[in-house]
Amino acid sequence: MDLLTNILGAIATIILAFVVGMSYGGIVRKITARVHNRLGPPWYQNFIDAYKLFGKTTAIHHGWMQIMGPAFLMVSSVVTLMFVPVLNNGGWFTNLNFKGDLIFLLYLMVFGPLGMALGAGQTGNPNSAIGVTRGLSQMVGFEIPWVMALVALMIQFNTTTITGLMDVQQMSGTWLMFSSPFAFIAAVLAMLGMFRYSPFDIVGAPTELASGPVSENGGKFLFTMMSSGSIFSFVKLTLYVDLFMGGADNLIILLIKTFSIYMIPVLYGIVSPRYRTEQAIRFFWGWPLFFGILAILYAAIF
Amino acid sequence: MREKATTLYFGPQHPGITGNMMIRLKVEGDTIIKATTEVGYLHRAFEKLQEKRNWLQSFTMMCRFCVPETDPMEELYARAVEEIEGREVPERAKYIRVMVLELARLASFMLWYGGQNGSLGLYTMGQWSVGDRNYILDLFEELTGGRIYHMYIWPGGVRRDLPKGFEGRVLKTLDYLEKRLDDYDDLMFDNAIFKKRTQGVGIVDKATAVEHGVVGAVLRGCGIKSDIRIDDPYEVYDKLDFIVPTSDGADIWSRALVRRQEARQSIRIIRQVIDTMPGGSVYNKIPNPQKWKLPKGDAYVRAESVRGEVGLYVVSDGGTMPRRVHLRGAAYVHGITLLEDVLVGENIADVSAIMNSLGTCPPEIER
Amino acid sequence: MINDKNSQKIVDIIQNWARKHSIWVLAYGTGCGAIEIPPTMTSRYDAERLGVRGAATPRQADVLLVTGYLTTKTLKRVIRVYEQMQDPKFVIGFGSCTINGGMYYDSYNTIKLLDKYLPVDVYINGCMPRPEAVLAGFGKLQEIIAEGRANGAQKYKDNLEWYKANQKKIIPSLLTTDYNW
Amino acid sequence: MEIIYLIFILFLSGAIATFLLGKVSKRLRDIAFITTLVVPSVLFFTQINIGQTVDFSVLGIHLSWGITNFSYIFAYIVLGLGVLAGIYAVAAMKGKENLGFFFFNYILSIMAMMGILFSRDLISFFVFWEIMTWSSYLMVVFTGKDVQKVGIKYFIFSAIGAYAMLMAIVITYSLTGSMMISNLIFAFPDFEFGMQILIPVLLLIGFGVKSAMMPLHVWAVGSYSHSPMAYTAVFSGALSKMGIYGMIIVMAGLVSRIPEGYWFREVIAWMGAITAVGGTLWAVAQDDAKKMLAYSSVAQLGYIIIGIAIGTPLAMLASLFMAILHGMFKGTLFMAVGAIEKQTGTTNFTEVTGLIRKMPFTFLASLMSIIALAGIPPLGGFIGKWMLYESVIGSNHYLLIIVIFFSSTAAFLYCYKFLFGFFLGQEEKEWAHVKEAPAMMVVPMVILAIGTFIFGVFPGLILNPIDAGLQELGYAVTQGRYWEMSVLFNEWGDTVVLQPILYTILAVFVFFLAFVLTKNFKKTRYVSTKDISSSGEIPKEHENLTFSRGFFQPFLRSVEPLMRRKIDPYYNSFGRGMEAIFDFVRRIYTGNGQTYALYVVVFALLLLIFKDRLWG
Amino acid sequence: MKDIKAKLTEKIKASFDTVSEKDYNGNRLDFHVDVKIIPQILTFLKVNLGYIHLSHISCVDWLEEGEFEIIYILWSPVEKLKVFVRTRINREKPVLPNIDMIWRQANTYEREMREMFGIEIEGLEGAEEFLLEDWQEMPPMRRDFQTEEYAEKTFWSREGREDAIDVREEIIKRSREEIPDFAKKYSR
Repeated sequence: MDLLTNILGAIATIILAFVVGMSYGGIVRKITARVHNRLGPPWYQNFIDAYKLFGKTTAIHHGWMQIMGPAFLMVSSVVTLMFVPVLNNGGWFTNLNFKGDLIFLLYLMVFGPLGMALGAGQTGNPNSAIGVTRGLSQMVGFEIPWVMALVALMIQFNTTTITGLMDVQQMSGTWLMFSSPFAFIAAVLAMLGMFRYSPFDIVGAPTELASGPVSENGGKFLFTMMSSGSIFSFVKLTLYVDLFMGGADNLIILLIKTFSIYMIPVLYGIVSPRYRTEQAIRFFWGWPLFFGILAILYAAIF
Repeated sequence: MREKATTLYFGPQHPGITGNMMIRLKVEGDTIIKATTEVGYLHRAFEKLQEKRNWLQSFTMMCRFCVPETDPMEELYARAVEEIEGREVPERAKYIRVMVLELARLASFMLWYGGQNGSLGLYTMGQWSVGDRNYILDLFEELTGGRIYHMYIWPGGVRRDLPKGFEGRVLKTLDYLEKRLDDYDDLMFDNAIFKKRTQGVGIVDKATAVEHGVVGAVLRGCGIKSDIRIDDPYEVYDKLDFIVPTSDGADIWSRALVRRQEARQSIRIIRQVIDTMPGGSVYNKIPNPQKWKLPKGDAYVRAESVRGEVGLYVVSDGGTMPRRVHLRGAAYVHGITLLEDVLVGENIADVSAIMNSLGTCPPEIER
Repeated sequence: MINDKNSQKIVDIIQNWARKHSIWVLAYGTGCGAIEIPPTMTSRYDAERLGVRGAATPRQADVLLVTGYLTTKTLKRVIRVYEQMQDPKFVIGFGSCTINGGMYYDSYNTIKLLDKYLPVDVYINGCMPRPEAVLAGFGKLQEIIAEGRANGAQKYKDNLEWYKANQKKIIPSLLTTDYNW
Repeated sequence: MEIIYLIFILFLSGAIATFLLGKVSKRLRDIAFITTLVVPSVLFFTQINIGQTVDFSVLGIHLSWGITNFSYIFAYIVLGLGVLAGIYAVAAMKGKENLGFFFFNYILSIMAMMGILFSRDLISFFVFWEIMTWSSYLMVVFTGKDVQKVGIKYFIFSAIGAYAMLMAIVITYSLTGSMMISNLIFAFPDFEFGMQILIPVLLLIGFGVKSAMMPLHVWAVGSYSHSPMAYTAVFSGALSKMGIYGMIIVMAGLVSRIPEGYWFREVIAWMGAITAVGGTLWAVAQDDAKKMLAYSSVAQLGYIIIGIAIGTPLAMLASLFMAILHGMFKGTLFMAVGAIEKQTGTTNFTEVTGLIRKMPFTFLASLMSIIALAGIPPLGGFIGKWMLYESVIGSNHYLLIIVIFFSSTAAFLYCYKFLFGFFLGQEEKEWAHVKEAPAMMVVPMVILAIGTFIFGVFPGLILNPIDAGLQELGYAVTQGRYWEMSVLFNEWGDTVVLQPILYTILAVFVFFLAFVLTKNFKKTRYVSTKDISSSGEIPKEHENLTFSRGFFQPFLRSVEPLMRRKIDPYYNSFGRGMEAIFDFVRRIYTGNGQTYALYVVVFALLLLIFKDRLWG
Repeated sequence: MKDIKAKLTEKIKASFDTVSEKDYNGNRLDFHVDVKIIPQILTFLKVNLGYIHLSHISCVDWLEEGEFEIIYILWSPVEKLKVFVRTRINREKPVLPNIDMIWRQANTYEREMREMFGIEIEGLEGAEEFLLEDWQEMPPMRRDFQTEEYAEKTFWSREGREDAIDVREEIIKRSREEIPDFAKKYSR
């Protein structure tokens, strides 16, 4: 592949992730509204919101770290996207994903939140700082079962790359969610925390912290966060599909699979109140951890 | 010198605050070590204005004291004036008053369902219950012409008789709401996370309750059976059959349990009222409001609202205007000293839930 | 690149369209009108289908909804919150009491004319305005945003001294913030 | 004359000269100090060849000095950090009393560490080890605060380690009749089983003390936080690596050669894991930056120990890489804390806040070091961590990896706390006067921080020497370079790796920069951190808007069961029984440097007599 | 009910001298007492007689008589009786004893009384400002404070209210005139 194709492919991937992530956000708002007995906004509402935020003046900032915070987040989402295989056979959406490595991805995914946390810290709002501490604490919580699930997969199939795991699924024809069910359960439970829907929306809980880390960010900052958040959720969903649901051969299948897995945290969130921080952490160190250990035992024995 | 603990401003512009007030929280970690309420953001000087209005004009201010539940205030004012003047109220008017009061209670419970769960992040509940509350407000609209401010219960009875077929529509709404209340139970009380979040949080035990003069569901939530409708019965409550629920947990959860049953008791009371409502006129005509003078005297009347006991002290100096109208809301004791004391040692995450559970209503505090 | 007036106009039209369909209301219940906001946002009236949505802090919000009477104590906070909001921002006066004082015309603690202190784009009258009226108010705001006439913030910026003098008259302790954007 | 002698003579004479010149002129002293550090370093890197040894005998004992590929790796840490921290120290310690003594000790420590690396025989190894211990001990008590508690702790543990090591040396000598390390390694598999266990255990106690392995870590926190920060950078960055150096020799040279070594290694690996988790959790709980970094050092050394204990070539590679990187970023962080302490007078997170606009370069260096510490790509820490994971998975330590991952995720918490506590948050009035630290302090920090970045993007730069060192240690060459056992390198090939990440990150940053520089954005201006959306209220003057107390309270509440056990009380109750010994120790200790110098000499003499009496 | 009232009056009279009572229909009983014994009589009622619930504290300004009347309303859940304890204090220099150690919530009432009537409460804790902020005038709830005058003086009022011809037209017309010159270009 020559450089131009590479760059074009990368840009196409980013646009795809952005569009899909934003649309999913809108559809989630619609679904939530229907559960609420409402009509809800149109599915493209998030695009309008994003464009409006982009058009807003950003008259003030509290220091350069606040400007760099969203940049870190954007960098993290885009770079992570580059390393996640979007489709099974690649093509335009290959990017760097032939080099994708799971542990590498795990750490890359932390880069953005940490930068975001720094940006939120610079604003000097105590609510932001409390939100960040909550977010980081919760992250320690859900990373454990999530990593256990991944380690179980790595052990079971003796590879640490995403492409390796995808190949395993293609060859055997069985999705990993069936061939290593405990890992899947642990990963899905961890995913609840990763997507930060209720009951794990403790970071920016409006009734507690007045939206927490983003409370000082409006306009373009918020736009950047919103769009990189959308890209990030696409990345996470694609990762789940790649790891547990056999990847996707074309975009339609990808959309169906990602959407169906996205509905788990969304639907669980609609009917759940919010956890307190330590309750959330303890939740992840309860059943998810148990399933994680089961998964590792399962992988080690079989 | 800088203070050591971090200051968090909980309000006035905050999604978690009920109404417009402020709690200045001093926190270390996510534990509150000191809470200071600051009120006055809604001080409209009603009591001053009422001294400048005649007896009927004053009445229009009453409903604006506390917006979630406006009818108890109107009823209180009407009853106080009647007590000073010695005016008789027709029997049918009393029944209609009770019906309106209980409907208002029910509407307020709906709002509480939304607020309590919204503060804990379960927004679906709020969407459902506030949406269903509209059906009660529709009834009010038909009866009085207004959704929020009714100005229906006035001295000497009620403003007009029930429209034709109104009872049937009330019963139909009640049937619907009863069904919905079961749905709410499924969503709220069967929810493990809701239980985890509310049990053992915001404790008001018996000793604290007596020390602070706690009233209403908060008092019943700590195991003391107390209800103005039973203890100091007014209108026709002594002729009705209903239960005063209590619970022993003294936390948010047990208060929620109490309110859950109270909402059902309200439905029961309305049904009884409709069954036993006598006929007859609904008001005794009052004189020309401009010249309407009350004899010298004073009256203190109390009623049970969703938040608890509401009292109204009215003084007449024999003129066309009240000498003094002084409202004592339940939130007046719950929202300031009790809240400050209860919040100490609690988690930041629970401030909003505790406020909702104590029934803090700033407009009632500040008047 | 895009400097000539016509293309700027097109950009403006698109941006105004986006602004019109995405109205984030600051969660600040300044008065008793706040009681009709939950019904407006919930199932029967559902303002979210028009793009109306709550925002937790002033930095994110577009619309300051002054729900009802403003006491002088609240006015001070409202001014601070308004100045912390980012352009373009709009103010909706809600209820009779923001228009002319309503039934509090002789109260010593509430202001009577909101537009003396803050630039109001849309007034919604009534005591209390029904949710339908609130929706109509949002509709009116959308209309004037689309036409580009919702220039309250610009008005405030241009006549800052006049507004500040009015505010100072009733709030002696008003801090002179460095509001100049 | 051999260059090796010259280096030591230069160090020694330079130390004395610095000490003496300090009484004449301060400037001369500083120049002498830096010269003493720089000249031998230059000599070392230019003149010394690997494999070059000198043999001589003192008092009839045969000694051998020489550098190997393996010890060369550690020389990078010792001399690189030593020189940079030395430059930093000159500025940081300006105006302190008794500076000549400080510089003397500093040079002595560096010399002792070099000596350890040069030693091919156990006697000189032990002597240099003792010099290192004593000089660092004098640094711990240098400030004179809390000396009774902290100093004694360090003294006791060092003494325990030293005696354990001495015993091992004596046993070795009695078994092999030789003091050479190579002889010990050669003869070890033929020892009887009891000795095969005893010697490594004794040696590991000695080295474990220095590398702060659980449960021998108790001294570390107090000592790290009590010595002057300029020295702590070396203390934690380089000196603790001497324990690692010894451990690698023990684990690779001795333990891995016997069949029972497998269990031995498991135990050590779990001890390392406990060290990592415990250190991390305690670091999260600290409010004082020095203590936090000290606990963090303990935790990081835990990772390194795990790598050594697992003992596969890749794990060794990871450990050594992490050892070097840890020296760099932890050195930087300690220096940054020192800079903050110098400028503000305190290192408490609850007091200092909002320095980012006042000390931007310190912040930048800290930020990069923290990213490296947290192990986030593209900075260096990631490579090490990631190789460690690969090796842990590869060697089937499934539960171990969870523990490691937990502690490395929990490390994000204190990483953020460090940055937020000092640099972010409200800019308070009381720190309005603070200025950036002097250039001599900032430059070493920035150099080290950039170094972590370079090694993160081009890890081959140090992986190659490490590779050579490992091959010398007995890991036979199988397929070129060891790091190619790891997937990432395997597929990405050459020394210049991880570049795609760098390019992508740069591309996105550039894109974002263009976005930031759009017309609308340029008008953005700075407002003070008091102008925040504090719910519409105007904060009062005395009200504290910085969130710093109980920073991770909910997290700590949920890990409370893990932290309930602290090892200090056990030692304390043990110590109470040993009151008499402590009294004796206190009597020896008078707080005066000369007494200690005397004591060292007496100790060395005793050692020789001891040796002659027993085996002479 | 009559028995309960008689018993209560007897007990109170036995302990305090300067007390006069007034009976009402229903469950209400008034005691007129001197201001000095307020804390004692309230404590007595709460501790000895079971009037544990302080329902209300109110203050009435009798401007013509130059006195404030303070009314404490207690309630006994056992005897189901409302007891009014009334006292009068001088309007010129009003001083009232503090009772918030008896009932915690009395603190709120007393803070409001202090601010709204200017009554000094002995040893009361809590911030001076309760409902008002930056208040410069006399305490607003006093009868001689003229709220309408103050409002006219301080706040603008909308023109076009006094005649009812065509209010809407009139408001629009007059508000146009009223807008300052520089703001004309924004009017619509």
